[in-house]
Amino acid sequence: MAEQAHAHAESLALREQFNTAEQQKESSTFGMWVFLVTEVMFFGGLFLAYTIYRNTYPTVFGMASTSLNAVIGALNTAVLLCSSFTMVLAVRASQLGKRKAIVIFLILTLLLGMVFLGVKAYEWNEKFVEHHIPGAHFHFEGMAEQGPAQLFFTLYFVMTGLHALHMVVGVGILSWLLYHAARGRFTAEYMTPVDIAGLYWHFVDIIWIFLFPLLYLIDRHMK
Amino acid sequence: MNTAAIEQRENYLNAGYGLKSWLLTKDHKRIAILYLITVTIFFFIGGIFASLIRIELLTPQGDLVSSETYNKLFTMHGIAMIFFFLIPSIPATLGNFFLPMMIGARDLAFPRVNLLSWYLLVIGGAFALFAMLAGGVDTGWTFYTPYSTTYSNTWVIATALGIFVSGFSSILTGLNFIVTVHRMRAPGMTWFRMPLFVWANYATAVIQVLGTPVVAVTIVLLFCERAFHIGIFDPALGGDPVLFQHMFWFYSHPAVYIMVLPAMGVISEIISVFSRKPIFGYHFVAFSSMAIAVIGFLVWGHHLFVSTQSVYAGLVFSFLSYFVAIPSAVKVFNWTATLYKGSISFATPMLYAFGFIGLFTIGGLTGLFVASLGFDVHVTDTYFVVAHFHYVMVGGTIMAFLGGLHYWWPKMTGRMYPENWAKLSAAIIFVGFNLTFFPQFILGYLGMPRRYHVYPDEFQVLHVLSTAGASILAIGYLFPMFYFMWSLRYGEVASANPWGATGLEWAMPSPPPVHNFDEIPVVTHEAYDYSTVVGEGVEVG
Amino acid sequence: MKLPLFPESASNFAPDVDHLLYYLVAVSVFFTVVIFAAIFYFAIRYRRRSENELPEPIHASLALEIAWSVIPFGLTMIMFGWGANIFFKESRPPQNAMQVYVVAKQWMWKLQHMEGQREINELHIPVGRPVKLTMTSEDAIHSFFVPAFRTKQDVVPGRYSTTWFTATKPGKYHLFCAEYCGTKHSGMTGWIYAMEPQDYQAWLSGGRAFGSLAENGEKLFQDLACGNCHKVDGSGRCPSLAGLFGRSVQLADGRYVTADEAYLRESILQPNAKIVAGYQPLMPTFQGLVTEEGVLQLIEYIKSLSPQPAAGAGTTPAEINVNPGAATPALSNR
Amino acid sequence: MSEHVDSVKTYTAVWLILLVLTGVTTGVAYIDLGAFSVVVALVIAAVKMLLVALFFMHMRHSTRLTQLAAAGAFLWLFIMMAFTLADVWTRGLVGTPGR
Repeated sequence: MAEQAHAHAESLALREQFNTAEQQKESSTFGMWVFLVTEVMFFGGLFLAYTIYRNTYPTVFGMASTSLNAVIGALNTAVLLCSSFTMVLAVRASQLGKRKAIVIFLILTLLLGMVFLGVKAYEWNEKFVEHHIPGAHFHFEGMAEQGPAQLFFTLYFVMTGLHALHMVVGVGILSWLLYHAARGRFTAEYMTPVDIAGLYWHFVDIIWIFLFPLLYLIDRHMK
Repeated sequence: MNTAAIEQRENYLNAGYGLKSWLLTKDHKRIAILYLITVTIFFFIGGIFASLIRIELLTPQGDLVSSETYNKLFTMHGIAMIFFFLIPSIPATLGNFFLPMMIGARDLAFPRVNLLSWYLLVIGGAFALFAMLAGGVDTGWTFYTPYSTTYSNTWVIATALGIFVSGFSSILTGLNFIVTVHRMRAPGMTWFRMPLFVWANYATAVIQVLGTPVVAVTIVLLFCERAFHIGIFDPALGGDPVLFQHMFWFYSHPAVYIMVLPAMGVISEIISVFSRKPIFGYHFVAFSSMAIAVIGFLVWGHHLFVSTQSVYAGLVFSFLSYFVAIPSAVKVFNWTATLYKGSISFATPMLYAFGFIGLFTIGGLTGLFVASLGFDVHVTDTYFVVAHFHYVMVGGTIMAFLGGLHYWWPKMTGRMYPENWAKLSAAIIFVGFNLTFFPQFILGYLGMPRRYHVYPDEFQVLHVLSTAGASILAIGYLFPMFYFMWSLRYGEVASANPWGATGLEWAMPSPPPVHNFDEIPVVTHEAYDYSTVVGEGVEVG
Repeated sequence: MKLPLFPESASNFAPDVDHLLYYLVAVSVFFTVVIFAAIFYFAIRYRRRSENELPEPIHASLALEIAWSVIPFGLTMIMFGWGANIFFKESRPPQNAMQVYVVAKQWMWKLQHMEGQREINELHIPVGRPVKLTMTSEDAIHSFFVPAFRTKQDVVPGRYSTTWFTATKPGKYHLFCAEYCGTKHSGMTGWIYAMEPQDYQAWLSGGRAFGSLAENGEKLFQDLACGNCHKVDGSGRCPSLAGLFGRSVQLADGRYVTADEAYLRESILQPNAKIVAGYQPLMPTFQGLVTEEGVLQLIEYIKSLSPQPAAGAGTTPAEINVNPGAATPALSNR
Repeated sequence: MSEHVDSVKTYTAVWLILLVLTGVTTGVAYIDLGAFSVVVALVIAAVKMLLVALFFMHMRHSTRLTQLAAAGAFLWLFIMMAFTLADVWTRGLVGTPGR
């Protein structure tokens, strides 16, 4: 049957349950896409809660959203888009088997990812200072009853929190990838892990593409 | 028979010994056995809770346990049975074992993810078991807020964490099945040559992948609200408790199809093999599995008819709930039509299949009762609904699980189960089941509410009947436990194809070798072409 | 040894639901018998005679498949229509219904009549008169379930929910809590006493009255100094409440909302949710300052400010000609 | 074995469009479009998503199966939202509280 993978580099040999390397790559890619479907439904639940409560308390959500710093949010979005850009260049480099290019772009992607997380941490700390973290000490100016405002910030922290958690996992995957890329494990024949990590990273970016306008930009003109 | 012959030939059981070979296995067959042990343990844990509940309900005043304990009993019965037995049972044991073989693959697409799925179920189960032993949880398996987030002082978070973790086991199994069916079918195994068991598990995998993440995020929100007292579902802080019910049932109704669809797949196999005829209307039965998976996502609102959901949404959900009943009816009619002009053998799996069709028909028809708005207002949250879902879950899924277990036991272990004991236990289970749950329909319409520890004494006679039935049912379930263990050592050695079945899994020896196929087979025949099988010397069990 | 196998039929909805049950049972028994008979007949007629018997494979017949899809679907549509009709009737209480307020709290039912009577776990109602229950909960979700009336409605904290029925047979009927609500969920039960109208009047006048709901509402309205802003002539910084109940109100974002009990309750406890057009969100929240009973009393007071007499407030119910004992009494007020 | 490899030029172009769109969506938010502003924000976000999915995630030349999977995810998201909103938006429409 299919002889062992002919890839000369010490790549992961063809798994015994697959017949051809082509079948293995297609299965891995399709498997990641199905995983991304579950992630869409996972974040979908949060977007549903957001939609319902924004619909029930439009004015409160507007006032709470304007307390967030939209400029920092926009810059952070740009940082994440740049990291997606460098990630896709890393995937392209691995398609062409250029080891040095993969390493450079992976490092850039990692750095941009960490910058994003750093900015996020700064924003959260700002919220902490302003007593906008839901819980006992929550207080939002100019609002008769604190309930709905706290609801917005609960959704804000749960959504950006889960997104940040996915970013941290992404940083972990990219570090593992960087370690193996540096040791030349990925060639033009075997670059599936880079491709899959790219899919995951772009997906996390897409989630932020929706989070940014929905959380930061509600009724911005009301200020 | 030469039991020694079995030992020499290398198969997946004697390919390695010792704990490490089992706990780190990547072989889908061994993982299926691990799942079988895990789900059986949880089945008996859930069963103990069930028997305590039934004994408690013998008397109207509730003398056996206090109300707190009773509330924990029915909650833990629900959680153990649903999340740790019904959802993983058929897909993860029989599905894991036979799906790759049936489509001619050596293993699932991602064997390590398969092992991870089992570990996630065990870890989730450990959390739930810890919560049960530490003091139990009393919110009902539905965790409705604001009771579960604000007023319950029991182990809600530990149990919710257990369900959260075991949910990912279900997601990853679904992912594995979808990729395997799409990418790893043997040459010639087109979609319409696949056995219907594979179709059913594929449809279940689609539900697992699309539904389970939503309950995962609902549990995250439940955890946030309960741990940090922030109001997502808390009305005092502007939240909406009915939104929790929407997000919970968006998963939990399709979850009941996760539980019953694989059972339908098993029944399609058994009916076809034991009447030695292809399933009548193969394409319709296959498409009805997919239809149930898809429409199953449009009907969750029938759990919310009286929960202050709007009248118009109620109309929409009630209307669509009747659409999802049609594919199930089509399946039952096709199974019955398959028997026409067949050569029907009454081996135990076939008895379980007959039991399934009978009880699932009653379960499905009472589903039509509760889908009707005006009627559901009266019977929701009463024993009528308890009887309905037990008819579908116990009368359906568990009968099919036992039928499938008996049907594939020779292939899994190389041993035959004792036929007469098996037939006896099937009969006891059927009688015990009906005596337990049919009186509950009457109780339900009389207005006996669910989850009641104390009840008016005019309901006592029906409760006593139900408890009597439950004790017979419990005995019936113990039989297979013993004779399956007994058969491992003393059972008659099974041939490669004791039932004259047509699947690829019957073309290999029992128990199967580690890599399933030496040569990946090329499939040329339709799914249930018995001309290829009958004719050889086939000893029928 | 009591063994009832069928619940009493004691409300206007009961006969409809029972007839729907008979239809559902008839359809189910028919299909169950057909399938059981087919299985037993085929199983015996075509049992396996010899081991190597190979029956003719029969694959499918489109006509049969369509038949057993469309016909059952038709039958189910009747079930759907019938059930929807009952549900729709249950969702719209008649205008002249007698108003009763229900506050559910962990493990008891508190019921209040318009005339001021307060009852715990018991409700006295006249036969033949529609009764509308406006319910809310102080803690978890409960559910007001009267099996003899075939009605059930969840009682959800944070909002009002409504159920209505007309008792048709005098008697004492079970009241259950049907939504799991904690330790004594099974103890949260009670009784509905359906009485002849004259007996009900006797009970009404006999009971110790605490002053009608509207009077208590007025006292509370003054205690909380609502009048400072909500002046009768509307000159204050807040909208006038005279004639508000039942009127359609325009909100700040242009939407129109009818001022029913739910709107009044929300405006008291969460004023910022719906701000009236032309006014500022100045009103402080009374969440936690006013009990659920207090909110009900305020709403009754605001209702009493409306021009048309709120149904049932103290007026003796019009004489209803109910011929007692008839199986399904002809209700003149339908 | 490497299937179609896009040029750096394409990726750079897509990257710049994404940055521009981020700026646009931020700027547009400051203009009072009333209820229409959420629609504009979502349309821009959807365009950005499609750009990332089609170009960066190679959806353009991936198998029809993966495209079907992605479409399926959004269809189910729509089902969840539509039916829940169907309830939330029609509450009380029948004129009775809680119905």
